[in-house]
Amino acid sequence: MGSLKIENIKKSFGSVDVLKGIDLDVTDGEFVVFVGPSGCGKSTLLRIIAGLEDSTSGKVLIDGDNVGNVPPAKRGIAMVFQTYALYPHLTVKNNMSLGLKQAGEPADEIARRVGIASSMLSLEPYLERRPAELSGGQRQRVAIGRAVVREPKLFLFDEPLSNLDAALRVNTRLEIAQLHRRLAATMIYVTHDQVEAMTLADKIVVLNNGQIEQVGAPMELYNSPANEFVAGFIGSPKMNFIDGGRLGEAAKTIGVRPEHITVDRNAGTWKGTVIHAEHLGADTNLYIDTEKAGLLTVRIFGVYDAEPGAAIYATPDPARTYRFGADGRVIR
Amino acid sequence: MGSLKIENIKKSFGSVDVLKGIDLDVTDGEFVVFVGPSGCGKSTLLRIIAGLEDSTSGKVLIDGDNVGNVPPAKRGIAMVFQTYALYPHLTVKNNMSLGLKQAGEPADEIARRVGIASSMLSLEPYLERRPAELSGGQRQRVAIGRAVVREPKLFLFDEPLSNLDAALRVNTRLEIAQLHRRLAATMIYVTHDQVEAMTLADKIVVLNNGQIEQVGAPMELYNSPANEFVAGFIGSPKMNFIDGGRLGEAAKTIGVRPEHITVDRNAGTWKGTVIHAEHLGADTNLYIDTEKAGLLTVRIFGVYDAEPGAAIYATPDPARTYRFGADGRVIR
Amino acid sequence: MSTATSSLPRTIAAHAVLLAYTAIALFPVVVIVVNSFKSRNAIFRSPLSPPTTETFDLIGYTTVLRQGDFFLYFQNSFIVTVMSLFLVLLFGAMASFALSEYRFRGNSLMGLYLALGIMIPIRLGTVAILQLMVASGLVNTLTALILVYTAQGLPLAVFILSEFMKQVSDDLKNAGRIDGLSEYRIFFRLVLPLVRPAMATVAVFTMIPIWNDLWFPLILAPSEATKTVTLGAQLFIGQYVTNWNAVLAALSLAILPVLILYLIFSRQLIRGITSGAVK
Amino acid sequence: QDKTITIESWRNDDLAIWQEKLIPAFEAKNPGIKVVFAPSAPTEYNAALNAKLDAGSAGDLITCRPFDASLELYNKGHLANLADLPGMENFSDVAKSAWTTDDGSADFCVPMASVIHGFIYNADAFQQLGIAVPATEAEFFAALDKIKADGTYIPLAMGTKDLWEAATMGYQNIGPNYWKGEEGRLALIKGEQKLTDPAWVEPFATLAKWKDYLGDGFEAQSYPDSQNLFTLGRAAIYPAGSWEISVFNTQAQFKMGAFPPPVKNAGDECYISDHNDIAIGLNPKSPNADAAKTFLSWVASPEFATIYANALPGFFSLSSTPVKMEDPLAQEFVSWRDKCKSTIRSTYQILSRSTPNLENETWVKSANVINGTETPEAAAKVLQDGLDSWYKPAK
Amino acid sequence: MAESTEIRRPMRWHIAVFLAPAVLVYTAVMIVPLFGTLQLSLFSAEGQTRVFAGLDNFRTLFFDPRWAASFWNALWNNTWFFIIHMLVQNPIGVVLAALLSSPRLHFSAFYRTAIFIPTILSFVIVGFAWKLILSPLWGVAPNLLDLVGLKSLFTPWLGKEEYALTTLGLISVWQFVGIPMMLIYAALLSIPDEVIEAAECDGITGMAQFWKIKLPLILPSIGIISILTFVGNFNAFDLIYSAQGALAGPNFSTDILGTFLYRTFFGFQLQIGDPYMGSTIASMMFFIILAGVCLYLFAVQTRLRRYQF
Ligand SMILES: Nc1ncnc2c1ncn2[C@@H]1O[C@H](COP(=O)(O)OP(=O)(O)OP(=O)(O)O)[C@@H](O)[C@H]1O
Ligand SMILES: Nc1ncnc2c1ncn2[C@@H]1O[C@H](COP(=O)(O)OP(=O)(O)OP(=O)(O)O)[C@@H](O)[C@H]1O
Ligand SMILES: [Mg+2]
Ligand SMILES: [Mg+2]
Repeated sequence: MGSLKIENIKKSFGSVDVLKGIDLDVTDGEFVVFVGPSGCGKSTLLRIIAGLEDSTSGKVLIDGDNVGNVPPAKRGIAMVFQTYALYPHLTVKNNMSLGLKQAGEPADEIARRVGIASSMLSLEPYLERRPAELSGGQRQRVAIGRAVVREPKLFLFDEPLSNLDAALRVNTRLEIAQLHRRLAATMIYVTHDQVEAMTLADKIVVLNNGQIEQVGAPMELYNSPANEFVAGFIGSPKMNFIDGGRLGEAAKTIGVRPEHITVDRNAGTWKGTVIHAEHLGADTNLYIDTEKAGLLTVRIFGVYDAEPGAAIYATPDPARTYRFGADGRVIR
Repeated sequence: MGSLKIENIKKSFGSVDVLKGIDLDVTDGEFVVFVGPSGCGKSTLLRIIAGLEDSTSGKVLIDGDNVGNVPPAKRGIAMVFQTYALYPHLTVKNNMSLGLKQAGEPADEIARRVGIASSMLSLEPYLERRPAELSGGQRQRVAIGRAVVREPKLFLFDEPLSNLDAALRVNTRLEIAQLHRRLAATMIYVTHDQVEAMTLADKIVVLNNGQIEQVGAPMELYNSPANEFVAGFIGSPKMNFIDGGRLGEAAKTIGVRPEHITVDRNAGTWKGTVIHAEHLGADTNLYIDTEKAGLLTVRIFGVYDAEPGAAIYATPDPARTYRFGADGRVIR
Repeated sequence: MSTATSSLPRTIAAHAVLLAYTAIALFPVVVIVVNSFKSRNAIFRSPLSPPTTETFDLIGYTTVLRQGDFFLYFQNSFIVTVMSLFLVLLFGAMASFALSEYRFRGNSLMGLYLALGIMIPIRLGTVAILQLMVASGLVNTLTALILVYTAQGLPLAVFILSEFMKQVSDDLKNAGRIDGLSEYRIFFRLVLPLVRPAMATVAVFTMIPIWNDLWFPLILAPSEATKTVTLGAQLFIGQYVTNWNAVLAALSLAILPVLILYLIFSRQLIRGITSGAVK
Repeated sequence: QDKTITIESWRNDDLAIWQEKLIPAFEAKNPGIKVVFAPSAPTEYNAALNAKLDAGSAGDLITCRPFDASLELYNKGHLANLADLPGMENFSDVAKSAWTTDDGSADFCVPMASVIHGFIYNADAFQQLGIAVPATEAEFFAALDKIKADGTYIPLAMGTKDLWEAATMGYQNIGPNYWKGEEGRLALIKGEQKLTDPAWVEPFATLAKWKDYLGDGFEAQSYPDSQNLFTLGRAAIYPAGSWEISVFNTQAQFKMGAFPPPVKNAGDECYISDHNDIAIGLNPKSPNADAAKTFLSWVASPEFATIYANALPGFFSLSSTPVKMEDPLAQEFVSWRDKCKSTIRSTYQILSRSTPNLENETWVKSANVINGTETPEAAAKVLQDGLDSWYKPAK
Repeated sequence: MAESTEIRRPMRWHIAVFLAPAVLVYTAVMIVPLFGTLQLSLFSAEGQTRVFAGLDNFRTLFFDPRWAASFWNALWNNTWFFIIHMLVQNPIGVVLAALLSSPRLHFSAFYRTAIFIPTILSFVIVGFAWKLILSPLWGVAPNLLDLVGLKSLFTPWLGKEEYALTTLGLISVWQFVGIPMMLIYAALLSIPDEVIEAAECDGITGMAQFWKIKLPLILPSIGIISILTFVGNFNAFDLIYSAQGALAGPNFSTDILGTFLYRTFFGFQLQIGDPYMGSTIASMMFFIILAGVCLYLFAVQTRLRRYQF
């Protein structure tokens, strides 16, 4: 109930190949997060799973059945659209309850579920408003609410929290995780937020340019990225890539994450000057121009005061450096 | 050229008071970031500044002139809409160049600016597409592009990067910062992203429920929040709030940021058990249930392995704890 | 949108243009209404002057009310118009939804087929239609009129509505599909409310020729019990003399119900229902 | 049980007369028969009637237009042969001529009335300007000149906008004096005369002279305009059909008189257009044929003739029995029957059976001639050519 | 988004359900009777019987000089009638709709209703009112012109061959301007406010906003009103009939296909209706309109871009 298998899905819009052969297995109850650069095909893949878009070739199997000819309504899914796609003429409450009414749920059950969803999303004050009278974040929450009240076996979320503030985002994230546990539903979740991806996912799928770069558990991707792309994509600020030749290494590229570099004013591996310091409060990002390794980003916990122009030494954690070959693959 | 003064702006939609008297001074060339919970009135304020919405009362002055009756087109602004509001019938290129053409810019100047903007936003491959053929993030970038090509004195950005992936977001953020320097333009920027707020802003305005809670430089807000709301809103994961009475303190509430608590398996101020550990890669969030202080979030740099249920001691940095009175104000 | 977006000179210019055109539009109507309150001599002696105590004359209205059962005629017209309108809108919207939403073999041919009706004046089919009604025993019933007007109104309705239905966001309909709505529900609950302005427009366009039609009431339902207002008013148009007082009075009265219907429908033309649906 | 018979008619104008006078008179004598008079607007009548007859939903009694329109209905079987109807003997052959087959074998409508053309004048105006009633063309134009010179009145109330006014009140009104009534008309049918002959062109030439005496902008003056112009007292002479009498009686507030079309020279034989106009026939599909026939016999009776002619002064009975009329103007018109020779409109019988339709063409051409956009000769030639294109008189 | 997604499913009964009521009523009450009539164009009468005549009727229509002259005259007049509507009615309608749709315009409902009222009127009233106004006798038009010192411009327009058709065209424009106005107004309403707001910020205001933003977005509706105008005009009849009579005077100068057809089909005065030639003309009208509609449906409509909001 809720397992999903995707076999060699391809999709072109005219001459543009958007998906170039995607294979994926999602077991029942799994939480899968899709990440990837803007325009890599995440939404398209979601829409194909939902049955809103025909794939050019390939199969989608839900619970082992090829759903090629099953209309979206019969696939047992709920979806949060990136564009929200709220019903503009219905109130927030009706936006959420329309699907349930259609399914013939009893009125009190509808009221109960809408109540839960709207309190989970802090939407209570707005239940009688129409979408046009809501703020961006409120609309997004309605879109989420409309999906969650249905309690299906398969959820498709397309960047559901992008317009929410940090506090709400953390809350909603937790609620979604809880929902996942409670319903034991399978969830496919697209996000650009590293924290969401890392905290929610059982499995992260990194997409790039219509192809899957790597699939794995969050820390697996962080710790052992398969290639330069994944290494750079997971983690923010992104990994420093240093020309291998410059460091006298055999590998084409050497990668070190900003958090795996330590700095010292007096001694260290690479000497450089501070270019810019970004103070984020809890941590500080230092941009350092080193003689040997070029421009580096270093992430420091806490507040670190550094004047631009000051001399500084940066030392990478040797246990945490990655080596990439000419083809971008990691060399172990 | 580009200074902005807002005097006691109020706005109601029917019986709903959305803005309850906003006063703000923005000097020429400043970069001001608006943050606040979803639905607090950020977009509304932006729209009032742009002249798209009438305020119920109050004045907006641009360069010292009351612009109450000046149409948006004459206010010398550019705006990125939260909903993008692209022209559906125009290609990406024409979406960006229409305003310039209207202003009578010479063709080569238009081409130059569109070229710069589209390379800055990695939009080159899509210049001839229409909005309907773009992904969510691509649309958002077009919306940014349309604003930046105009090079006005006052930019209004409404969550411009919310749908971009981390890498692109960092890039675009840097480009916007550069643009700000190059044009010496005033920028008003709404975001939910703490990193953006902290790195871009000269001044952050924290809005809540239609009112300004605090205005200040980023680190000022981080280090000396005026009240509980600001303290909780700035920083993620948010500050731990502990009932003062429980700790035997005079203050109503005691606040400690997750990054200002250290943990140790053997000794420390508060004893507790690990409830859940979130591994984000570069850091780890620990959720600890302490006997004395209740549920705490602790942020640890790097990877920290902790089994749920394990006993642990948490120690707050006494120099970094905040005391709040019954009215929520900070007690110094 | 804000007041600042409407500049004063432009607003004045807009009002000037609209007022000027309103004057042009209303002048002949005023002439008619004013004259319907005047005696025949006064109408032709000075058609422009308002009725004075001397020329004020309700003869037109009294003639109308005396001759024939005009209240019944009004009721008939009203029933026929509203029922036909309802059917045209319902069937027309359903057909246009099918044409604009689904791609199926013969889609555009079906579109063309449904448009054929606007290319030939339906009056040419009178004899066959009348035979059909005689055969089915519908002569001198309002049903006959309703059927004919429904058929007559459909092509235009389909033509206009399918264009507007193409504008309804696919994401929205898809959201409905994912919500488990059947195609019928999507049509009734989502699409219909969103094309309300177009429905109102079609309603108005459809209603006018029905209300004003003289031919089919004359042919299909001329009996006293089924007469419509327009047909009733024809009574005053004679071979050599036309009782202009009565014609003007009857037709001035006949404007009112259509005007009311128009006002009802035009309430559907309200800005901004659709915005905010999608990002 | 009562039988209800329905009359189809184009005479909206007569509704009151039927409801108030004719039907009660009939029903009083024939209990058990109810009559409904169901007129439609004259412009729609032919088309609507044909459709209803074709589909079988028409009324029991059909009001008959003269000549071919009804003949066509008879040929299609939509009118019954009434030759044997009791009462038909009350009509002369001339009276029945408009509703008889070409070979005279069948009569399919009971004649009701004819109309006579002439001129109605504002007697007050004539008196005021000292004008005597004209008898010759010269006098007629002299009178017109005098009225025009005076300027108080528009000399002639006629417009060309509605076309038929020009043809019917103009050409057919004054024409018989030129083509000598029936003589010319029959010669035309036989092919012995042509429309391009002087007798047929001259009336056009005379009409062309009317132009100067018409009101300003007569090109856009419609028939009701003309009526109003005259009855409001703004015009002196009105080229009329006798049907105007009843209207003018109620509308005009001055004394009126009438004179027949002036002759060319004093003492010439005069001709008037005394045109069979309206009759009534039986729908053979009528389920109440007996009741309908009873009614038709009554229509053929002198009783009907008297009521009808008096209720509608200007519609003159076609019955052989003389009818006594009250209206002085109507008496004046009908008195011309004794002085002058009667004829019917030249274009009605046979000559308008096909396309181009001579009657309709005559409307257009008469208007053109008066408007001055076409010469009388050219107009006549077009008419004759049109006729030649389909009409081959049996020589 | 611009194109509807195709979702293939085994048997989509709902399509049939959606189409059935309309197709049934329309076919039974409209198409069958109409085509029953149109096929008469292939027959002619011989005495009281109907005989198959092939294309003879069309031959008559085109090669008999009288029929051909009438036909071409009507066709040309009709074309001119259509041109007037395209050049006057539709632009005015669009301008009015554009003005009315500007947000915050006061009294816009009043204007909209007032301007639409003529469209509600029956032809009888319209004919009467304008004949009265333009009448040289009763002085409305001359007096009005006199007020502005232009009395010398007055002529009996409806009675002059050279002006009558144009005058009627303008009367028809007056009557029907409400239709393009309403349609365009409805189309303008569906443009999201935000797009317009973006244009305001971009400095695209007033006329430029109309040309560059609104017009492209309502182009499909403009297409619709053009084709509706075409269809409506080539089917027009009532106004001419009620103002000028079936003979479309003066001298057939206002004769359009509709009046020509009615006169022929139903007959007029002494002219007896000729269903055979009548349906021949109707067939020609049908072909002309069909050609126009096909051109629109298959060449124009498919090329117009539609945007979903
Ligand atoms: N037309 C309206 N009618 C009633 N309330 C409205 C209307 N438009 C906005 N609001 C309310 O005004 C408040 C402020 O809206 P605004 O869009 O400014 O929020 P915001 O701060 O931009 O939020 P977000 O971060 O979610 O975009 C919201 O609570 C919203 O519900
Ligand atoms: N109708 C279309 N025609 C052509 N190209 C299209 C069309 N729709 C989408 N694309 C392209 O397909 C690619 C994938 O789009 P998709 O919406 O799946 O991206 P995404 O991964 O969701 O991106 P984002 O994170 O920005 O939302 C994009 O490059 C987009 O430009
Ligand atoms: Mg996407
Ligand atoms: Mg907002």
